Amino acid sequence: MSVLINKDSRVLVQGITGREGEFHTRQMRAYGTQVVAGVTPGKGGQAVDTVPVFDTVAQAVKATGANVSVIFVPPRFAPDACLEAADAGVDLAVCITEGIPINDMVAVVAHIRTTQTRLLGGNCPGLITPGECKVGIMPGNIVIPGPVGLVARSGTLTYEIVSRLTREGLGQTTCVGIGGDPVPGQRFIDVLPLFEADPHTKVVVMIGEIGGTDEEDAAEYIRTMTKPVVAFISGRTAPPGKRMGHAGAIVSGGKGTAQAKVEALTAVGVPVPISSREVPALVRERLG
Amino acid sequence: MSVLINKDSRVLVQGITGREGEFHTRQMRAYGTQVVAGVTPGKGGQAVDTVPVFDTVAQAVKATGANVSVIFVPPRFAPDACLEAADAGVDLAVCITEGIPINDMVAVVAHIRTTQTRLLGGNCPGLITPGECKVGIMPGNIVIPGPVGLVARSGTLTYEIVSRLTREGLGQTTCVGIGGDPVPGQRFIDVLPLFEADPHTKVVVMIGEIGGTDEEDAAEYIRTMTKPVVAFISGRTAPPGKRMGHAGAIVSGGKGTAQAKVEALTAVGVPVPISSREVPALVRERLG
Amino acid sequence: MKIHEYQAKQVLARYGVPVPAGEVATTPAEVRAIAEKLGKRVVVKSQVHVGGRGKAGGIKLADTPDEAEAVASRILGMDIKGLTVEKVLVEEALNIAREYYLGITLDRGAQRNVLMVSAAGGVDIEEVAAETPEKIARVLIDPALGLRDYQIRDACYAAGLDREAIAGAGKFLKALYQTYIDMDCSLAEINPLVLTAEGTLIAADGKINIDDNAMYRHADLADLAEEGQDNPLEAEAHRRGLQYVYLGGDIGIIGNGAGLVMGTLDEVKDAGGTPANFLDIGGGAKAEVVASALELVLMDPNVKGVLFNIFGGITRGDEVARGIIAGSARLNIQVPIVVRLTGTNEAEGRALLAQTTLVPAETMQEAAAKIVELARAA
Amino acid sequence: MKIHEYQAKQVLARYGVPVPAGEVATTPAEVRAIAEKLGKRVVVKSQVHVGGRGKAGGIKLADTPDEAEAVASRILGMDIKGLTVEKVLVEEALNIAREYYLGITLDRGAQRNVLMVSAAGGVDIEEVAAETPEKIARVLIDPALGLRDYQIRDACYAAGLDREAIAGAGKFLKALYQTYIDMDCSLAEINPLVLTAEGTLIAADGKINIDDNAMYRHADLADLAEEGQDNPLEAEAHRRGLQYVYLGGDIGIIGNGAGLVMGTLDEVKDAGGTPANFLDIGGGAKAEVVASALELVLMDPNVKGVLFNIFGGITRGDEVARGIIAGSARLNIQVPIVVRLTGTNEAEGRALLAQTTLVPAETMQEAAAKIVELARAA
Repeated sequence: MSVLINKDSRVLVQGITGREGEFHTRQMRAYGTQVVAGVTPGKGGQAVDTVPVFDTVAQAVKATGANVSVIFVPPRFAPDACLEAADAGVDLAVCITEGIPINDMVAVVAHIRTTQTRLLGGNCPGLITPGECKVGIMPGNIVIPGPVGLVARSGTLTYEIVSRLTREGLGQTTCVGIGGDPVPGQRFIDVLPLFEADPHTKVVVMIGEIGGTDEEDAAEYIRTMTKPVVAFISGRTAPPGKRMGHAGAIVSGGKGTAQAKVEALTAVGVPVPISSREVPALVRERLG
Repeated sequence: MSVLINKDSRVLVQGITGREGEFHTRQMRAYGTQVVAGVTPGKGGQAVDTVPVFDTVAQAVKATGANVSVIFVPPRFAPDACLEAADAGVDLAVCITEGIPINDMVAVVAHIRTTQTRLLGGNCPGLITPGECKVGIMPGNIVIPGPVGLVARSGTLTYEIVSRLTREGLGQTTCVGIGGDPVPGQRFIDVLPLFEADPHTKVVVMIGEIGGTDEEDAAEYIRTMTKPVVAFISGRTAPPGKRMGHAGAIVSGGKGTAQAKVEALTAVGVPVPISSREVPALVRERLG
Repeated sequence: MKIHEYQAKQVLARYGVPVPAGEVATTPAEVRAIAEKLGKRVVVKSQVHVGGRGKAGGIKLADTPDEAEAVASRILGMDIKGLTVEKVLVEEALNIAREYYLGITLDRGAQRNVLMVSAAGGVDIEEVAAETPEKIARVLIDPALGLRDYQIRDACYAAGLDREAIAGAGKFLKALYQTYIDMDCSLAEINPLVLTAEGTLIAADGKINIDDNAMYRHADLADLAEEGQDNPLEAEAHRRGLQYVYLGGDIGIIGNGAGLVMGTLDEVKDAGGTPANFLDIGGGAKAEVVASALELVLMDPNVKGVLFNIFGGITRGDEVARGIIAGSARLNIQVPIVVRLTGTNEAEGRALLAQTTLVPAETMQEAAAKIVELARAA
Repeated sequence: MKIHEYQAKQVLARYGVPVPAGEVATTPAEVRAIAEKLGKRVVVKSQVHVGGRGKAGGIKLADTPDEAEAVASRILGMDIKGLTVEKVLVEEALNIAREYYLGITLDRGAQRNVLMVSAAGGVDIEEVAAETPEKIARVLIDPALGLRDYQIRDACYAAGLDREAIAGAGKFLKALYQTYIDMDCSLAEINPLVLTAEGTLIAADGKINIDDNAMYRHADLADLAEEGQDNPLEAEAHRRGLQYVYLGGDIGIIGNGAGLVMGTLDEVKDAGGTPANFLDIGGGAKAEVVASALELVLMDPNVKGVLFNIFGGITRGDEVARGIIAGSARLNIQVPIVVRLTGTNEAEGRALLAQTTLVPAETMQEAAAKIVELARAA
């Protein structure tokens, strides 16, 4: 059916009274997401779009049974917000915030990996289970339910590929945006096993980019998967040593090149087309 | 037969070239312990009592297969030494060092509990499996092999009770000194399950003292044990709010009193004699 | 190690905690001068390491410098729970609207430091903890992450602090935590944190205990260390590097190992005696340490007899006996001394003791009975 | 953010790292004066953000002030890999016995920072890493524990540093780690750490990159931030708050989202074009941001055409189109602009574009082909 979120997910919004938090709360509710609580310290007792606001995540979870939290707070408060969500015991914390210092996330991710909470992001667009639940900022109108599991590092490039899949009738179980930061809460190897275990996912699309070795690590895991995977890697022509925006897409020391990623993936039988246009056809082939 | 250490334990001494380290290396070897390596940074390549010295624990473990480390380094270097032992992957690290700052141990113990290594101490006398292996500073001549498992917070009081058991022919599987520091690597509840699981241990003697709630926590665990336990608590008459030496034996806020401990233990069927003299008879009764 | 309220406030002020204007004084005249300088209603607070100063009359308000001087002359020299007041802190009096408790200490069971916040401040927090524990919000601090802002909020909201105080209280808690960590504290408290009628927050009282084991990192605090010992004998023990606790009875107790010494206290009590002290000389029992320990115990004029209880361990019993004999020989001993020696070579040790006026004993219980009897006879 | 060698050394010196005596200069006369002051053999080092300065002739020794001046006049103004040398660092020359490498950076795979030590210092460490990785000892740093002394020893012994250097190297590594953490670095290196013929250790070169995301914690470094941009267009982009990377081709690329922009670069290359830049305007595409981005791209005199590739997402396509139209209308545009717009309300957006001179395209591929063709024709 889906991974991580579904129609029963009870979502809490950290930073709900901020501009982004409020806007996307409305968007998520419009999509049908059960947004059960918001948190802004000092604004407990207020409401946003009829959603009750609490002073702390612990209070909100206790009062509403929220099990997923989405974080829209400024970068300097985001590490604390991630830890607060984990401490309150939500199953999934989705950090949309862009621009969190790397060393802050090194500490946060190391800690949260020791807890029962899964962290997605920071600097990620969130995730969506078409027709059921949307957590984050992915546009809801480009997805439809179907058999494709999608996991991606980039945001808008993913939207592009997803909307193409959708137009060609290839719906999705869940689309997961892990974000492009150097130290993400979830990597490809954290999300792929979820799709492997989800009975409704028949094919997985993985959208990577230059930098880091997540795609290479994923290739090792894909070798053991029973489900087919189609991949796309952006940044084939980017010059080495240049950081491409906040995405942290950077190639250095001969590691993290598009070539290395494509080779690792094709070596385990994953097609990696030159153009993202070709993704739907490759998916359709594998759906049989 | 024993818990934690036995005749096959391969022991490494951190701080082997120091006065204490060297003295107790000789004592341990005289008892028959396999001391296979020592570590003192900068003194790699030397030897102490024919034991080879290495610069790092990692090197020593790699070269000698040591699986138990005993730490005799000054308090300011001891936290690092504990972490080094854990990082090198020994099964058991025994920290004899007295006087380590509490907050240092809060961090060290929290970390080592996430590893495969068990930390005993600091400020502990170590442990001994009679006739097989002695790690630390317990006098070897007061123990004999037998069916009694012993775990204790205090040092000399324990020697007193052990030697009394020995004189009365009540030998021991292993005697474990967890030390009296406020944040010990092993608490009663960490060691009791080892005796519960050891087929040769028939009765357990637990020697506690005022301060903290380790004895109360142990009582909860003892409720589930199949083996009989005899306890002794020192400090019944100590005034509250007074710290009794480095041992950290202190009673505060109505918690940690001898009375509370005795009550908790007797409530789960553990006899707690007024005088330590009575321990052997109680043990003998339970051996049946 | 305990430090005085005025010292704790100086430390907290360095971390940005607002504290009342004030100064410490040792004479009524100084108190008057400080009150004049402050130019408003003041509070005169005895500086002794004990709780319940207020109830004992050790804290008084004064409207005028005259009154401050008068109050101080009553407080200075006062005896509070056995401690003589030698210093007072003279501070501006606050218009108290609400009083909160903020504290950090070690939670031994959790093996972590714990932040505690309560809206029931200004009173004995141990009483609150015992009687209405739900009034204290507690959050454990992960050493890897430190005290996080969200934990501060969790604690303040859970404790039911007034909303107008919550934002401001965070600053105090951050400073308190930073103090706790930087200074290697075993306890750091602000009690009460006062919300004034004017709506500002201020630390009206502070308490800091420092981990003795960490003193090597705080050479600058060595002066405070000695002053931190209330009892002159404990101060002397600190100078001598001995683990000594004054207990007020008449039987001096010396042993090696805290557990063994505590066990000995228990036996002496059971035998009908009253221990004068706890003294752990640690391992080895070298002659000079034994002498120093014995000398210290005998500085207590109430001591009518001394009990040594030593477990030989790796150090042989005969060596220990020689240490005790040599150590006691240096002093002109007027009271009975019972020595109970066990462990390795205890027979040889007892043989040596037999040639002295020291009274040997076989067991702890026998030793306790003997010293109680001898002291009573003396 | 990159900072220059001389700035990195100033930072390291604040953390107690010994660095050679020296000063920075912008003219040969200044270089002469510094060399005279140093009074010994000097090294004149170009300050540009690029590796291989030595091979390119950007680092020279000089025995006398005359020679230093002469050398400096050759280095200042020199072009190294497209960068003009505007500053040189003039330092005392060292008697080098051995050269080591010390570095800390993020290991993305491990999600931890990693300490690297090598006895093969003084050369391009990436080359060492690629060809003889066993010559670099690596230890991962647990964020909860920081870099521990034993890890420093592990790394130094494993790297095979000379024994006489190991004790001393620890101080450098501790300082390097403290710098890395305090300054929110993404890279901190000392390369080479020189063991001099006299037996002392000194940081002969240092490199520090600072995490842009953490700049809010380092207001004092704002000046360096701008200087850290080698390329004048990148410096201008930094001032405008735009994510711009200069790439040297003739097709300007603007899009929203790094992945999408990179994908666009790939398509343009595949279509036979050469991207002039990477420019990610992020979400929203408001008129003022679009105008600012377009203006910046057109400051590059080589740009012969611009490609917009925008995914509407939650923001509707017609709004994005209006943003682009309004933004471009403010500028006097002389080059062709192709706009590829997709996502929500893309049809309405394209309808709006149809009324302008902006060239619409349906797909990325079509857009890439069109702009390459139009730019070639221009």
